Amino acid sequence: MMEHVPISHVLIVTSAMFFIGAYGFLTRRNLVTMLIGVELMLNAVNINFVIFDRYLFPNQIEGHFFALFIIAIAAAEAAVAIAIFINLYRNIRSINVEEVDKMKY
Amino acid sequence: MILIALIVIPVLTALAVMFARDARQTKNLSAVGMSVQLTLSFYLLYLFLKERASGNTEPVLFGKRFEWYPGLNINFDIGVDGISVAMILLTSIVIFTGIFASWEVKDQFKEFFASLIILATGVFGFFISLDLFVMFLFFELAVIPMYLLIGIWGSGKKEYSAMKLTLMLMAGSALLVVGILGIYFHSDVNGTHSFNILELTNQNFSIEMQRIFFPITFIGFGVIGALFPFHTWSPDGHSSAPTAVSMLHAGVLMKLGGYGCLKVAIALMPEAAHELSWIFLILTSISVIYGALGVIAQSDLKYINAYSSVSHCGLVLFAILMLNKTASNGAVLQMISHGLMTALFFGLIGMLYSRTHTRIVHEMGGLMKVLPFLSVCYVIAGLASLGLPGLSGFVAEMTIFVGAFQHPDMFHRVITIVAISSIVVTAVYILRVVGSLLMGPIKKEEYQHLEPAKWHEKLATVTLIIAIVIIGIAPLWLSDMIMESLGAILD
Amino acid sequence: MSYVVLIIALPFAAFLINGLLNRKLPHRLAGWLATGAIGVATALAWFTAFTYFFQSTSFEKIIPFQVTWLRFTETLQIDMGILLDPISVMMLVVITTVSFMVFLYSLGYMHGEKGFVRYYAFLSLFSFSMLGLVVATNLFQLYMFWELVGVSSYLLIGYYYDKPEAVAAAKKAFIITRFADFGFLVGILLLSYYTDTFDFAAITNPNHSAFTTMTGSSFLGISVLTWALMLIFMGGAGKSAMFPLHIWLPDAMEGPTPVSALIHAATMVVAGVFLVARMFPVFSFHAPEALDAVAFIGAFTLLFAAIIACTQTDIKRILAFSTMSQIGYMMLALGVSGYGEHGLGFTASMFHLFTHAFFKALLFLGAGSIIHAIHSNDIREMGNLRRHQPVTHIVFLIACLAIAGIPPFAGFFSKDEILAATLNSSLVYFAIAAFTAGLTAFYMFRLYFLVFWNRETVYEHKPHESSFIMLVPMIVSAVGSAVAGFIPFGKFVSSDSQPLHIEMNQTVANLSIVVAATGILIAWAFYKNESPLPEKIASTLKGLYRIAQKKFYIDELYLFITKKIIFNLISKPIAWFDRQVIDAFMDFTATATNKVSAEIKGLQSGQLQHYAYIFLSGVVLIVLIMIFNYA
Amino acid sequence: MATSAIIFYTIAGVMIIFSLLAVTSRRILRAAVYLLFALAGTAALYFMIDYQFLAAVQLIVYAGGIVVLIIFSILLTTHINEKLEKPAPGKVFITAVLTLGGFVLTVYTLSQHNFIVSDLPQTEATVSHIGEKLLGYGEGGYVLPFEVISILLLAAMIGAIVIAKRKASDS
Repeated sequence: MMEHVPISHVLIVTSAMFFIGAYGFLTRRNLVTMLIGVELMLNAVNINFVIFDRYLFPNQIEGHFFALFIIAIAAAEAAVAIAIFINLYRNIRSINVEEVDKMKY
Repeated sequence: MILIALIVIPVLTALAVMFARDARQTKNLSAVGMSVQLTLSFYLLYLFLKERASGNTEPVLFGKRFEWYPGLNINFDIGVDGISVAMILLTSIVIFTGIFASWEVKDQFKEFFASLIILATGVFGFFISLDLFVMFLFFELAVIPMYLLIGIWGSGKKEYSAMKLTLMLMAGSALLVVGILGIYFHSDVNGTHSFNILELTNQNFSIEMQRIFFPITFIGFGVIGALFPFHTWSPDGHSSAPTAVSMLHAGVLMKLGGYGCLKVAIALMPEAAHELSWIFLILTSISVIYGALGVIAQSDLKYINAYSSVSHCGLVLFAILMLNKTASNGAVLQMISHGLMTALFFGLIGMLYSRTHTRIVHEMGGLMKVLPFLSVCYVIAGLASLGLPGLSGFVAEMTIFVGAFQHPDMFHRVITIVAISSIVVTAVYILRVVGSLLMGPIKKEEYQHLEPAKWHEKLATVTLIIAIVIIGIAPLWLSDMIMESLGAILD
Repeated sequence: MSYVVLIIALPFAAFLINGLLNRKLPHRLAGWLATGAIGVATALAWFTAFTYFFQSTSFEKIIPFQVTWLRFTETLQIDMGILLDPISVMMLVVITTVSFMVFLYSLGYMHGEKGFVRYYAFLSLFSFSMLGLVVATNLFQLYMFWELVGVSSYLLIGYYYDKPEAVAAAKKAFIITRFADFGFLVGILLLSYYTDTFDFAAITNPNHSAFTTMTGSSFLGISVLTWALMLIFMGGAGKSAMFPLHIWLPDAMEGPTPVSALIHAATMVVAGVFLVARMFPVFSFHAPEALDAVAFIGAFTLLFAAIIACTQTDIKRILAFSTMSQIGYMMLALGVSGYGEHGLGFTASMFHLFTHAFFKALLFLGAGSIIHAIHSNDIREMGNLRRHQPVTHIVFLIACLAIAGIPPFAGFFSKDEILAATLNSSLVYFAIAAFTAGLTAFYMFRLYFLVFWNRETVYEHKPHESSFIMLVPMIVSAVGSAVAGFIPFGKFVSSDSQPLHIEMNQTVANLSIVVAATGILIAWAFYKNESPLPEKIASTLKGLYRIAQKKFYIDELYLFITKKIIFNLISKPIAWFDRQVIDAFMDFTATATNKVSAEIKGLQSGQLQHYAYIFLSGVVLIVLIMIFNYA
Repeated sequence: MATSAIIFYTIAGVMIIFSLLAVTSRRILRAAVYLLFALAGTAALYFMIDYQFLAAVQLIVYAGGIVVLIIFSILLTTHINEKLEKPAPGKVFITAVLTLGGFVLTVYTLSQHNFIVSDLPQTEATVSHIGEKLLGYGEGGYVLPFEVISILLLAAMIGAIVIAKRKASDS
């Protein structure tokens, strides 16, 4: 169904998405919104795997597995991250990233 | 096989200690483990002497080789000669008594005993390894737990001392790495580089190479042997360390320096040693005199003993640098003798401190009356330290002096006389301490009722004293055993 | 003759038993055990002497026992052995006998002391070491026992360890002798470097080839051999309390009085004399300069100590200075002696050593008996004691007569030989020796009269005669002091082990008797009854008297050197240097590193987003570089 | 322009726009919802290329799981009405330059690279097929990573519970 769309266009879209995620990660100060940025980046990369599989190796389905595993890991990561946020919020009543710098020593 | 057991037993003991249920079990496990170790060391001595008696003249006995990292020709090479056997004996005696001297450690005792035993493992490994790389590995294994032991269980400005000690020893290690790698890359055994000491002994390194790497290696080992001016870690480190750690450190760890200098720096690079020995002779004789005179101005018991260790260990390096068999024999004897008596000193200081809660000499006095057992032991340690015949110190010092004086050079003989003068100073400071600490009237009312020595304290001190006396009265077997191994190194 | 080993082993066994079982042993048992051991040793020693001197015609060196103790090189090794020759056999007899007397005496004197067992342990250790010293087969064995003797002396001087003076005195004695031993050790090393052996058999053989080398090479204009022997003599001088290493001996009197009798009068302090006698052939043949030094030091100390003795008031200190003075005689005699036929001085010295051991031990035992009775050392607090202690009085008088050199007591004969020997050498030495003989008689009888005659003093407790067990050794020693002079010493002990025929020099004998009698008479006049005369003389000689009383301020000089110079000018600066220079440098390295890292630390803001910025910028930069490189 | 292309560009536009909104919106809950849309767009893309299973997973896990988690955490930590403060303009500028630079670089690199698109027929990625491969232990089987991921998830779950759990002393 994608015969008319060149692969590079898809890749440009995903890289746009990736850098938007990066932008979000860098500008936001709320940890949750930073996490949203991270999710966007992950998702962009995920699409890349699938698209490479679709365009370049259509006879194989390895791309599926990468995507699946990444989704699983993303889920795990989100769960742990959010657990940390909640704990952090409970301790310092804030999830502002700039206030979380105690670990530098 | 017995050599492997010598490393495995402490490791197992340390592991077992980590799983101990309570303080009692911890101590019992450590004591049992180290008793086995002690027995094993004596068995090793027996096997060694038997082997030698049966006419085996191999330079190294019980050798074993396990390939470890063939890419760089690193092997787990082990084996012992007379010197290592003697040092292993010393180590097992000191760690055995160290366990009993720290019988009353209260905080985090499991970790304490485990670190202590791991430290000893490093020392044992160091003495049996024949591969420079493995040797260095064990060396580090011995140095690192020291940081924790002083930093956590120490007293006084312990963080400062622990940091200082570790950093200075690490700086020495850094030099050592350079030295060892220098030796490695200049070696050529059947087309490959080698770390094996036996193989390296037959290498004829060029004099240019030796001139660079001899001083580096010597100073690298010299730092832990308290070579002037790299000795200041010793007084601070010893004074802050807990009792058993001081014992082990001054008793055994400082000896790694002398052992390394003898077996690596001098054995592998003899030409440069001959050429450059005068510089280090001056430094070491400064150590000897400086340490001894420095003691007089000190008033803290541990500082006193630490400076005296600087002086005595200076004598070890001094003797090694004389580059003849008699003096080197004396050096090894001195390592053993000083190891035993300084362990005894530190043990006793710890025991006194736990009762009087001070280490300042002039705050105490007349302890002979209230603590007769410990005081008599202290006097014996003192007499050993000032070289009384019949105790080990005399044997060691005299062998050094006679050996050093055999040197045909005028310079060497004059500097020997300078070193000999330290025996007078030693007598001065030992008697000062004995006089004001143990004799005279009792200074404080509360000292009238101090707790007499407990069984574990008695066990620790008596073991050390017996060792000191045996060496002092019948030194021939030990001296011959060492001498015969020195032939392979110095000829 | 291997039973000789027992002579040495028995006291050692006593030391071990008493030392190890210290508190578990009842006092009586411990005391009698040690005394019994030394008693058997004494019997054996006399038996040995008897067989050695009377059953063999020539006095060869015998080595009945020897083991290797430590090997330095293939040739250089320390043996532990027993060497019997005339002087060592003679010393065996002296040491065991005096020891036995003192052991016996101490049973009474030390009765009820808290550290009774310890006392006997140390005393046995001392006897063991001293015996080991005199039978040493080589120089190094001698040195080892020499050190052991020093330590047992230290332990015994410091016996009353809760008395600060005793502790200080013990320390002083040990350190000064240690300093002397430093010289001794260097001397041994120097000698062994050339001869490649420690063995007396080789070292004392004047024909040893090494000596030619040693006399040939010189250092600062003095031959190496002379240096070596002077250094060895330095050790001897330290132990024998020769000027200027004498200052420990008077202080050593802080120890229990029987200890002073044994160690600091009869045996240990003559070790230096023994040492020189041992090495005598070398001294005599190859280093006459060193022998001159011995004579000079001996003569100087002889006079010096006698002068001080006249001014002291502590009974034991007077005896201590007298000991120094008498050892000076022995050294002087050795110093002026020749070898072989001219070896009168050697024999005289040994003879004096022998007789001196008896009468000086007796003097100390007597002093002990007095001190025991009145609990004071100060002769100004004594007087008229002959009423209270008749036996002590008699034996003390005998000892005084012996030391003053009145015939037929022992001291007369030996001192007379010494005077004769000095006359052969130099008139100055003779004059000193003779003058001091008078001085000796004077100060001894000053002591005697002040203690036993003079005014009646009021005592807190009525003084009583000592117990039987203390009197027996005193009486035995008194008999010894009275008759020992009749032994024909030259027949047995001489520099070359050949019998030496000695004829009494009538003039010298007469002179010495006159001088001694004069001394006694002056003392009688001054001190028999209370008299203002001594005070008057003291005040006319004001400065001189004061200086002598203060022992010529030698102590203060030492104190100045050690306290002011060594402590303040060397040790303290070293401690300072260590802290402020070496340590500061190390600390500086550490702080510098710390500072730098603290500065760099700013980069580590802890802000997550800063890290992300840097990371992303880094990635972009690297990709840019890669693109431009590959383009 | 083919229909498929039109659909793709529409989806792409949606994804980009909602992504942008998700990172710029000052209302945090909205940001989460925009994220949901962006993720849903991704799912649509997967549908479009006939990867139904993946699309389903994307929807269930991402949209259903993660976004819901995020929304929960927002509810737990933030007030709904609270508006996030504006990021500093300087920061925005720098970040924009940096990310734009990165984007341009990526696009440049993409344009330099010639992708060889394969003509081979597409394999059916049916659920059963995927399932067999996922649990297969033969050639090309993924059972080991599968197990590893399972353990990871378990660990994450336990970790999350331990971290988020109130300490006994807190309550």
